[in-house]
Amino acid sequence: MSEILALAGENLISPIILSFALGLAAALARSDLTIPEAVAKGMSIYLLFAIGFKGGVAVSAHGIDQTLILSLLAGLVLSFALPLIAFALLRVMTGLSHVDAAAVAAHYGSISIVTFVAGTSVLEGKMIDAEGYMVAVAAVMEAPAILSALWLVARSGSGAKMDPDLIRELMLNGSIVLLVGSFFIGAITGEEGLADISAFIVSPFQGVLCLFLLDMGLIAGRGLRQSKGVLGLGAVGFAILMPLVSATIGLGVGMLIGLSLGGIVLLMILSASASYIAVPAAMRVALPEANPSIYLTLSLGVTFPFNLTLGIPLYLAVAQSVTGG
Amino acid sequence: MSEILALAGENLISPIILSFALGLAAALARSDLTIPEAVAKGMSIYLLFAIGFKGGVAVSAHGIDQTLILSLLAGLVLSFALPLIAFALLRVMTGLSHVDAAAVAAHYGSISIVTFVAGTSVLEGKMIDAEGYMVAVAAVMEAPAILSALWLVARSGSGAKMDPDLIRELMLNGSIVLLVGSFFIGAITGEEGLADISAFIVSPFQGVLCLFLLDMGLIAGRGLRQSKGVLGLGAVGFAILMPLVSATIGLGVGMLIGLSLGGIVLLMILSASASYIAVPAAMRVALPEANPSIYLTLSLGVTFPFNLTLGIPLYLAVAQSVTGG
Amino acid sequence: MSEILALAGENLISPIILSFALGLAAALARSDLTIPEAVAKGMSIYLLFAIGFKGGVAVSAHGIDQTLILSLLAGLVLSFALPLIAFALLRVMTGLSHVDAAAVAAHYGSISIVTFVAGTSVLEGKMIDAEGYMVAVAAVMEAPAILSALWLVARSGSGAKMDPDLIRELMLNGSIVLLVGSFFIGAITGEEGLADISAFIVSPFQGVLCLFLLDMGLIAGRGLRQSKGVLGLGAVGFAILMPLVSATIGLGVGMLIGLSLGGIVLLMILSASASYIAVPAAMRVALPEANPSIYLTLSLGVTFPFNLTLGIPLYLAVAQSVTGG
Amino acid sequence: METHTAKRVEIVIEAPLERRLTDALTEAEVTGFTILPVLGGSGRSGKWSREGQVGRSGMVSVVCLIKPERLDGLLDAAFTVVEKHIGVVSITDAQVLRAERF
Amino acid sequence: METHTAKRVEIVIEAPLERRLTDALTEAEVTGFTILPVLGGSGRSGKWSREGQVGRSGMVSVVCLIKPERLDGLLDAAFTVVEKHIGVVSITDAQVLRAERF
Amino acid sequence: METHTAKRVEIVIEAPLERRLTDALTEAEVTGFTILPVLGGSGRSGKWSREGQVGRSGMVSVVCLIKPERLDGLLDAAFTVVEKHIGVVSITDAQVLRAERF
Ligand SMILES: Nc1ncnc2c1ncn2[C@@H]1O[C@H](COP(=O)(O)O)[C@@H](O)[C@H]1O
Ligand SMILES: Nc1ncnc2c1ncn2[C@@H]1O[C@H](COP(=O)(O)O)[C@@H](O)[C@H]1O
Ligand SMILES: Nc1ncnc2c1ncn2[C@@H]1O[C@H](COP(=O)(O)O)[C@@H](O)[C@H]1O
Ligand code: NA
Ligand code: NA
Ligand code: NA
Repeated sequence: MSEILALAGENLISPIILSFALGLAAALARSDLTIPEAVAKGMSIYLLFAIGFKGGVAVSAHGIDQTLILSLLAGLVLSFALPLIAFALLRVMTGLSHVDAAAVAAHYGSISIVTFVAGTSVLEGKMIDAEGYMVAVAAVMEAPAILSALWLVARSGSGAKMDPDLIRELMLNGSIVLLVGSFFIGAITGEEGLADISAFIVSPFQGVLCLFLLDMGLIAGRGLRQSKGVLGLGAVGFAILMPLVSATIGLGVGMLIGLSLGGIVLLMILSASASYIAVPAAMRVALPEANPSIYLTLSLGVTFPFNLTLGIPLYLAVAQSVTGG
Repeated sequence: MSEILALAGENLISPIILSFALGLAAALARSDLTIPEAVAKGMSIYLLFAIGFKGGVAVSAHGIDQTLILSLLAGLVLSFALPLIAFALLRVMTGLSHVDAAAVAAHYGSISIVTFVAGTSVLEGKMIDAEGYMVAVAAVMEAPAILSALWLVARSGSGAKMDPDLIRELMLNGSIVLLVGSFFIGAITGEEGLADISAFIVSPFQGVLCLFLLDMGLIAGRGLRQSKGVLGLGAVGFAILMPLVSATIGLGVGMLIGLSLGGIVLLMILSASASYIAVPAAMRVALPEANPSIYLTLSLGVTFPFNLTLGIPLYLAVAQSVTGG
Repeated sequence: MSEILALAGENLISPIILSFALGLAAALARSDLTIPEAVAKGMSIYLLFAIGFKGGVAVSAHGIDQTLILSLLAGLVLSFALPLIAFALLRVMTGLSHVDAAAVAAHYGSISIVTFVAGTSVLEGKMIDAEGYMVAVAAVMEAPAILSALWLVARSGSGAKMDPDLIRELMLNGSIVLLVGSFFIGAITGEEGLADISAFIVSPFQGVLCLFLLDMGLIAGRGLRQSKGVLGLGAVGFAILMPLVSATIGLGVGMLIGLSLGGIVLLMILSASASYIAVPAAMRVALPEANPSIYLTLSLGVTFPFNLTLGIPLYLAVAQSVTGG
Repeated sequence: METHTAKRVEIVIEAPLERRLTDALTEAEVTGFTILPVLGGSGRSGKWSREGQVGRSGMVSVVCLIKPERLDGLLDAAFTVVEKHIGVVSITDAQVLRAERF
Repeated sequence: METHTAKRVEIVIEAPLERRLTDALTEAEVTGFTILPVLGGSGRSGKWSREGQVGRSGMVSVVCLIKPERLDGLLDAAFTVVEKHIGVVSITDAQVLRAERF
Repeated sequence: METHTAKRVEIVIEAPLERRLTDALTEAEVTGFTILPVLGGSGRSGKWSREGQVGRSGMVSVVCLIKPERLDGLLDAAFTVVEKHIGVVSITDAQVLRAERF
């Protein structure tokens, strides 16, 4: 336990976490510091491209191992199933309406790719290898949770209509396409391709991540300030309990399908993280009655910082002690 | 021949071509993946600055050789002459109106700097040197084609007026100024200047080019989708035949004036490529009656992808076998 | 003296100065070259983050030396006092109104962080170390000058109201927060943190600075063109004399408090430079009657280019001969 | 210069619904519109600003100039999309040049 | 479709004053407005364009739809901020859908 | 608060023509205007969106508030530029504060 805390403490003083903290503090202090939307989007494209590409190169180097299909399936099942657990917890812990609870649940079944990226870079810092195809698992986990949430609402009779276009939009969502596309480019061009562009996608990666997390901190901080009083204690409790529950399930599933230590940690992180880009946009279309400030504040304002600072080192430490890795 | 195809195949699996293909595929599949306009413009400024600077440094290192003036003149003549050939071909191969044909012809006399950049990086990958001043030739070839096209229209009596400001605008167009300006900065500061900033303009260059071509793929794909049915087979045939014709002429001219193998290939690429930035903007001002979706679809939707994937390796292979280089 | 000129000449042919000159020339020639606002803002965030971080790392490496507090105090005093001198000079040298003179004075008491960054990179090029905490001094010098200027106006009875929010806004201004925040991140994570992200914040720094100064040149050139005839000779003379006066004061203060050669030069640069971002925005709120084209043209159109090209090498040469360093 | 009577309709709507709105307009044969970016705003659902957003969020403003007799068709089409969502619809009397164009 | 009479007020103002304007509006209980970016313009204080700007400068356009009877309150609130500054205020008659919304 | 009658003219025009339009306006002594960015649109020449553009393309919206008696001069000036090009011109009745300003 004390080892876990030491690890978490160590993690907290890395430039990326401190950059996030700086953004959070600046926003809470009402500084006018902002990163232009276009630049933030540019950085997220860079990060997705780099992480996908490197995952592809790793697969091309180590080969496709047997657990690939199992991992993708596991991701699919987790993304479908976690919202149901989240929904049940929300109904017990909070007074949220049926629709709001379903919308929040969708976010927790889906994933936050930035949390995943931060996890990857912590693993790299500790020289722990992970299966390259975990980025494909991340892509697979983005959308199914939304279907579960819509089913939860439809079941209750309130007329959530499944917009025929929405499914296609979700599957061809920019982040998924970029992540999967660059994964294939990496897999096809391999180490040689990586050599061409590693000065772009490998060396400056951590630095870009710092500025990106600075922006995430600013956004999360502004969100928190604007939604002061929207959330009860139950909801905040949920946003911390749920990632712990999900990570535990991710741990079990990861061990079951035989992932490496790094792969297990990444699956825990994917399970524990909550979406704040793709799912909110989808919810505005499919469940406009749900209140955006509830689900955004929980996923971006509470769960994201929690995972980034305490969650990731905790999941790593737990996975290490459980697998003896 | 089979060697040429092998080379083309090899070229096709580089990260930059695959990134372009990813963008194209994403747009055709109607993904919402987009790169913000500001970021795309930022990358193009980076690429122009880097390519100009490196050209200048090369000139400062190898000295100005005798063919410099000849090359600039050749570029000028080619840019004036190619539109006439293009226009004749268009009148034969397509049913385009006089004005539309002239507008298309202007694009094919001018150049695509991105195609040039992609060509440069293929040459670098094969360790083939080229004259540094080819970037100045590229700059020289941007505008004259527009004058030829306006002359073609004026000749036919339909009142295309040569806006007095337009010439100045064309000559001081942002891309030309940046390319030529950074060329001079590179020539003045030389290897020492390059040492200062090579971690910025050399190492990450290929990676930035990937993301830039991803965006070009997205734009080309969206353009193709929107202009479905606008173009007849004749026009598409023109957009593939014309670069072959131009490249052949470029080959002859390049050999005549005594360029190196690399220089010849770059002159072929410049001749074969068609503008899709400067010329379309000029056409909106000078020939508003011409239909933009025709010229944009041909240059950006057909010729650009053709040159990028098949054209460049083909021109290189042909130049190698003809010069025995 | 001839040594000083030689040094200045040498400085003039660096890529960063030539990039600035290119921008200036392009804007004066009315080229449409522009760098998107979002990209320019992104680059300025990058530069502030990098310079702050590196300053912090330097402090963590060399330790906090005794002069730290003295330097911060000196910065504070200079920023409060320089506007008074500037105001007196303006009243003597120009016919500006009381309010306009006060507004201009505010700019010259505050600082230009880009000039500071350019100075840092000249020092680095000459392998001259400077106190890492000079970035904190820069931050301290940003706002006080505004209070002096408002006091100058209030004293004259014309009702300049000190907006209660303005002070907070000034102190938590984005640039200050980013500079100070990244300084602390650098100080906390030290060499280890730097190792993580130096491929991002160290290696490409000079190159990014080139593009950023290209943009500054464009903006300064456009400003100069638009404000042709706004300024008399007296005002232009002030904009060159004032930095020389301030740098001399900075030199004396720097020697008094015992800064190193590098630190002295940076304090001279900070004193000599004039704000063109934070102060103009504050003036629009606090002194709307003051004419923005006067203060912007002087600080951005005259003093900034002067410092960048002639000022910095001059201050360095003077400091070297005075300190015998 | 000759002008023609028209209605200017301005619809402020969430960005994720933009495509659905323009599709609905096109279906109602409203093929002339212009889309403007929005930096921020305030309404019944609170204040927001582009700076505090991630991803595809935010709003856009869609402006349509239309013949008065076709206004109701447009409003019906727009309403089906805007109905349950955040946003406002306003209408102004206007004149346009070149009536053949709309 | 039923519509309701309203006023559409458009205020073009310097960006550094945006927050002060929206605060004044909020204080005057005008809680519905939309902020649009501005690329450039020209007026008594000359021409400007976003390209020639550094930092937080430039202008924004704030659009408010408001019940006619509340127009004067809005204009008073806006005027205190706009008064000494660069900018213009214009008012148009409009109709809005969903009056409960504003 | 006292207001003055004015016309609000809105011209949506291709970006490469922006400078030509503002020059024509300035020549016609229309020195007050505001330029807004446009994200996309649809008209007789089809649909377009900023995302599908390269380079200087796209459109902008130019808004002028002008004294009613000067409207015709403005429209004539604008028309020479807009004439052969893609774009629309619309006019609305408006009121402005601070008439000395325009
Ligand atoms: N009265 C109004 N005037 C102008 N814009 C408004 C008004 N009410 C709402 N809006 C815009 O519509 C968005 C959503 O409004 P609402 O649905 O009321 O939260 C706001 O963020 C504003 O951008
Ligand atoms: N008559 C007008 N019509 C439209 N916009 C105007 C007008 N006058 C001024 N503006 C806008 O308000 C800004 C400042 O105007 P001014 O205070 O007159 O310099 C200009 O840059 C324009 O963006
Ligand atoms: N009826 C309309 N209402 C609003 N904007 C329009 C209308 N017609 C055209 N536009 C705008 O003007 C551009 C060019 O129109 P057009 O010349 O008809 O192709 C379109 O892309 C729209 O941005
Ligand atoms: Na999850
Ligand atoms: Na060509
Ligand atoms: Na100063």
